[in-house]
Amino acid sequence: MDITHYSHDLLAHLFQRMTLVREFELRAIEERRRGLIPGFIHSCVGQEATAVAACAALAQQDVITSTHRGHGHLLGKGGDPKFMMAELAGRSSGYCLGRGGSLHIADFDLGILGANGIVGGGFPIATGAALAFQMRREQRVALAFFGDGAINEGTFHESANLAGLWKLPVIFFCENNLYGEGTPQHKQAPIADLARRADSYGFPGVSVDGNDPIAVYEATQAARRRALAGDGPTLIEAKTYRFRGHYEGDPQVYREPGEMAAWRQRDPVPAFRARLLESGLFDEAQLVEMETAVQTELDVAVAFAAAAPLPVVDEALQGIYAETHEGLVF
Amino acid sequence: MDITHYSHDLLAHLFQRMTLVREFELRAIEERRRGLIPGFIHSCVGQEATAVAACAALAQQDVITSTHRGHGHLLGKGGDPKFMMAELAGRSSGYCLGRGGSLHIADFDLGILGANGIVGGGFPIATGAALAFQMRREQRVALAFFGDGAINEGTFHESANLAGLWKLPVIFFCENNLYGEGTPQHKQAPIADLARRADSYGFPGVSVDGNDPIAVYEATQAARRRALAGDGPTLIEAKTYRFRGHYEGDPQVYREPGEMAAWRQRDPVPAFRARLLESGLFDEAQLVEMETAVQTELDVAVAFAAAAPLPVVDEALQGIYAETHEGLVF
Amino acid sequence: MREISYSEAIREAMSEEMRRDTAVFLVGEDVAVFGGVWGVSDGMLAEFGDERVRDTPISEAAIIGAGLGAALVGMRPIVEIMFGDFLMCGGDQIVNQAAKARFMSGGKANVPLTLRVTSGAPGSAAAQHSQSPESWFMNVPGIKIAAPSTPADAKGLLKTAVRGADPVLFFEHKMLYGETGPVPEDADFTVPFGQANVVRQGRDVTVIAVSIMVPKALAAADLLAAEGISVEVIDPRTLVPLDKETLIHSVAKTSRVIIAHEAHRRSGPGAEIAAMLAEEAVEYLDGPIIRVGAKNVPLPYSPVLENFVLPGVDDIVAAARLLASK
Amino acid sequence: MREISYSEAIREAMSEEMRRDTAVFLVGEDVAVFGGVWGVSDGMLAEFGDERVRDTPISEAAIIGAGLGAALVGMRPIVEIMFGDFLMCGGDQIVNQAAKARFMSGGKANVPLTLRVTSGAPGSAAAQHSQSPESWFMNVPGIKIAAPSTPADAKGLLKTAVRGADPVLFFEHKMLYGETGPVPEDADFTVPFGQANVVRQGRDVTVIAVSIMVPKALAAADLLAAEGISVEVIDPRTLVPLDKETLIHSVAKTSRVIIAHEAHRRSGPGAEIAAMLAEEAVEYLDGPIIRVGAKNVPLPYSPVLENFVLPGVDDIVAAARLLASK
Ligand SMILES: Cc1ncc(C[n+]2csc(CCOP(=O)(O)OP(=O)(O)O)c2C)c(N)n1
Ligand SMILES: Cc1ncc(C[n+]2csc(CCOP(=O)(O)OP(=O)(O)O)c2C)c(N)n1
Ligand SMILES: [Mg+2]
Ligand SMILES: [Mg+2]
Repeated sequence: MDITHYSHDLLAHLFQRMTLVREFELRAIEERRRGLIPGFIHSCVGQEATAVAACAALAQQDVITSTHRGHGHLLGKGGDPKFMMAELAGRSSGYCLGRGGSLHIADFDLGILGANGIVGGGFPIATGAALAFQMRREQRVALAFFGDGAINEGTFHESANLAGLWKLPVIFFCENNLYGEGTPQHKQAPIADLARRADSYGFPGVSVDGNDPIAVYEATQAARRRALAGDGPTLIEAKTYRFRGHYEGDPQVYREPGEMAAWRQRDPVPAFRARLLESGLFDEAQLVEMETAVQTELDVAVAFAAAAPLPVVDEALQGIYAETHEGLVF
Repeated sequence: MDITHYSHDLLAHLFQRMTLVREFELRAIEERRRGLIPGFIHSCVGQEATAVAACAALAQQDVITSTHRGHGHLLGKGGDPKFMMAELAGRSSGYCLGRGGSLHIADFDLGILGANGIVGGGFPIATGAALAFQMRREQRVALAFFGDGAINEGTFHESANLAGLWKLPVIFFCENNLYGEGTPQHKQAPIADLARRADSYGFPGVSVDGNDPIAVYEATQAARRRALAGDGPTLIEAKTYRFRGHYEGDPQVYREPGEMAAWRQRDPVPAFRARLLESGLFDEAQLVEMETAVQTELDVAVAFAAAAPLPVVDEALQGIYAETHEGLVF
Repeated sequence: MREISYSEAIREAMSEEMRRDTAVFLVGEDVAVFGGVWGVSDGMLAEFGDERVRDTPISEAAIIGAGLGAALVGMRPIVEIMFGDFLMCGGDQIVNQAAKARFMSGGKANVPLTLRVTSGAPGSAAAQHSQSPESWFMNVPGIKIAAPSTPADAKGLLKTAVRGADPVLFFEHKMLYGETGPVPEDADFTVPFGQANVVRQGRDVTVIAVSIMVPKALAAADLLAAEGISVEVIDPRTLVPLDKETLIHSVAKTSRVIIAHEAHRRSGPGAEIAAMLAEEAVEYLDGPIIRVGAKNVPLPYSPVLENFVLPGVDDIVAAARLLASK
Repeated sequence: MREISYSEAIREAMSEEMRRDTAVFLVGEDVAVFGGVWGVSDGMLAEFGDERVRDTPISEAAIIGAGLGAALVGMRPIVEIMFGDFLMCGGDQIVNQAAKARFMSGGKANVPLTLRVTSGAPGSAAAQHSQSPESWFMNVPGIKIAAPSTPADAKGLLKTAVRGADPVLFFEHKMLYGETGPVPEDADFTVPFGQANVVRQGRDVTVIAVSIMVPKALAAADLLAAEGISVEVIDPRTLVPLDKETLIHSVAKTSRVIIAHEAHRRSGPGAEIAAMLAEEAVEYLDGPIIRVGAKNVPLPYSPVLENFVLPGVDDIVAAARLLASK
């Protein structure tokens, strides 16, 4: 696709956010190694195009449900790296006041209904949000991110059926990175093109190159238009690859030889950078400026997280119920 | 299909068992009205061809999982009306010693792994039985009966995926009777031909006329051959109709006008009877003889049930665990 | 006060809340055209239309989770689960999603989600259609659990659930649907969570009774009164939160406690109540805490067996006699 | 005796049983190539091949139910559920299918199905990966529940589970996997269900400790001994069946009881144990039954909060001091 058709702003946004996601992940990994971050990290290095471009095709008022591998989704939807980093560090200034950590970051103002530690946990939630939008005649869609592993959970089937039946404004966005933990996709499902599964629910399924942000953007935009027109859901399968372990520390015994190297050739961040340069729409100085700004933003984020207060123990007993009662939490 | 290709024995078996199922249901309804049977009955009147012909295509060593509407499946797989009727009457001589009732009849010797009160509950069980057969290199298949409503449960998806992936010798047999309780099929799923869903799991799906026992038999036999050849599952969708309420007592407010009358024209039992006569393979006297024998068998079954002892209360505390321990059941 | 049935009281609560707030809607298997297999939502489709009274496919996880998703963006869904026995088909959406959404998000998520769930044995419905699953989710922080025993409580507690912002498991006993009782007509009548009801005052034995065991405890109290044993009957009404104070207060007075529920004895709601009393009221106790509940076996089909397994008035009477004789 | 880890003991039990009986096989998410995310089945693929050590799609209901189906036709599946938190994704297959199959069929079904499930907080894994769900299924008749605290018990109880014919939920605490201890090499060494282990004898206070709380109770007992408080530590080992006799016997001796588990306090396994004691051993009690457990809030991510919510040695010590001071 000829990228000169796209606005400068959009392209800059995609590049800036993809860079931010990549660098956020590398920083988080580093800060985990250094002890700032106590919990597990499932990094999305390699999957920046899917996360950022899918969100770029959404409007502010749209909502997403995310996964255990959610940092890209959150940043794509406008998440602030400061509050994310603080959350990963378990601080009171984090998105969830340190209660949720990486697996549970949510920001309802940004339409982020939550990362999720349960594979397949987000399908019904996105479907329900879309139902609310439809009932209230709002011009909003819900997008559920999920992986090639998650599509085999029963919740996918039940939710896709419900959404197809009621023509809900929902987009099922599958990041097919060829693995679910250590198990390759072909050992999880008997078909390779997961987009085929949409047919069971009477709505379209498309497979796109998940390392091409423009392809992802186009597909998501089309799905959004369809949803808003009242035509119902779309299943988008974006083929991509994760460059790091399932979690940081994963020995990755399961990779096919040569596979990683081949995908490295198609690393979405440098590939998109090269394309921007080639197009003549951006010059090296502009890109470097954006990259530098990202680094600065992340310096700030890490400093913010490190300086942020740790929660005090009583906070553990708060925010469980809207209306509380004696004896409920002890 | 020209039925003269089929053996006399097979045709007689189909007619005899279809008649038995029909008459068993009518007797059970009658005996419930008269107070012999305490629990609910979900009758399969109208669905005799699916139940009987699918089972006729199986071998003795094959297994089935059944549903809440299971009397036909059980009789089809060789269930004895005496023990069934006694079970419905809650007697100690019933299949489950009166502990299970209609919803839970099982006979492991006959390969009946159980009716099921949970819609979709049987999918994983049939899949697991098929896994065992595959691992042990046995020439056996597992067949899961289910309805058009059940196909929307997550367990269908998870089980079909697993079975397709591992090429398990399982047959997913959908009795599409156009309703799940009071909700029509088109309000439960956005597609009418449920057989399409097999494509998601890389195995074939076929739709057949569920009121034609020969069509059902052929499709099931083909699926069984496929399974035994190691080629994996088949989804069979048999279109049929139930002539009575979801349960006895259901006011059936939800039926489309004229629908019942149209399906009555295609009542599987008289239709097959007529076909047998037309074919010249059976004469009226032979059929009447079989019908009379069925009535006699049911007279015996009802008498057996009525005369069978009620359980004694201590039996409620038995048969819960293989190895029991003090205090486990009190 | 006019008398209506438990089932009518629930329908009234739903209808009033739906009239009052367009965010409230009802969704579940066969709730619309069929009016609910228990008839609870009969007629609501006609009044509210098929957008707000919605029949669904048979997909419990999607239905519960869709309720949650809608709640997270400002709706107030009422989800009906036809039989409590089916809760585990969508269990994860309750345990890991609805119950935890607020806490995990740092207190930001609002979860005004009401799950109306039937419980109890309707008679020869066997092991998968007769359970009383009130305690299955009591170990999971973040969800509230109500189990009304009268039409008035059913109406008042349901309104509290629907108006609140926490996920609620609202258990309706199938054999109570037809029971009638006085119910206020005031559209703002609510019953707060966490307030037990002292249904009958007594001196000698406290019976803490859940759901259908409340009328059974009252029947037992009548019989026992004739023997000179004075029984106090308390209905906790909500199990989470639990009104410890009222329970402890009663035990301080009577020194003898029976906890009665239809759920199986082992790890039923009575386990928590008994443990709480053994921790916080042990000094008042003058004898064992007796739990009356279903025996720890799956519910049998045959009425002979089922009656033996289920707890009854006689079990409460026997337990009270035993306590009083000590 | 040679010492091996809890994790090795489990692997040894599985491997020995698989060598002994071709009906035994292991199935679960990432159990084969990955060796289990907890490394428990590391190396088993190489020995047994990919038919008997099977990686699966992420489909908990199908995996559990397939285990059941295979068991019903004579296999002895061991199903691994990576995190106990995910049990509710396949909850119905446990509650309504596996647990009830034998009873509903009139005692005819054999259900030799072992579900190996991890429990407990591994540290900053947050609310959906840290739960201790031992009590979630205790109300459901038909299933047995084990929760070993030592390598030897892990091996012996797992073998009992695999050789038995009842469905078993076998809870393995993540933070115990690395703990070592003596384990018999005898391939026929088993530990029976329903037999508690008196881990340490004492006079003043009984601590009934579940799973990881056993080592914590022992640590507390050491500290308390220095203060002159003699603590008896009992590990029930199986929660269903529960060895009431040993527990009651101890309480008769000490008159003071603490029940410690990592599960949330409300309706955790301790609720049932306390209720049982309040019913069957109340006459021996000389003070409240104190439950030590996680507070009733979802497990927080931040270590500060998590440590506050989880029960520790200090909580047992404080409870014992309180009891001893009365
Ligand atoms: C219900 C459930 N089952 C299993 C897991 C463990 N688990 C976490 S991530 C993961 C793999 C998910 O694969 P996929 O959906 O492809 O996402 P990816 O990790 O590749 O982004 C698994 C099995 C879980 N968190 N939840
Ligand atoms: C998990 C679960 N959800 C709901 C029900 C209630 N229920 C029983 S039968 C039924 C309809 C099933 O429809 P279908 O699968 O088409 O079978 P049919 O009754 O038409 O034979 C429903 C909703 C149930 N038993 N189990
Ligand atoms: Mg993946
Ligand atoms: Mg149907």
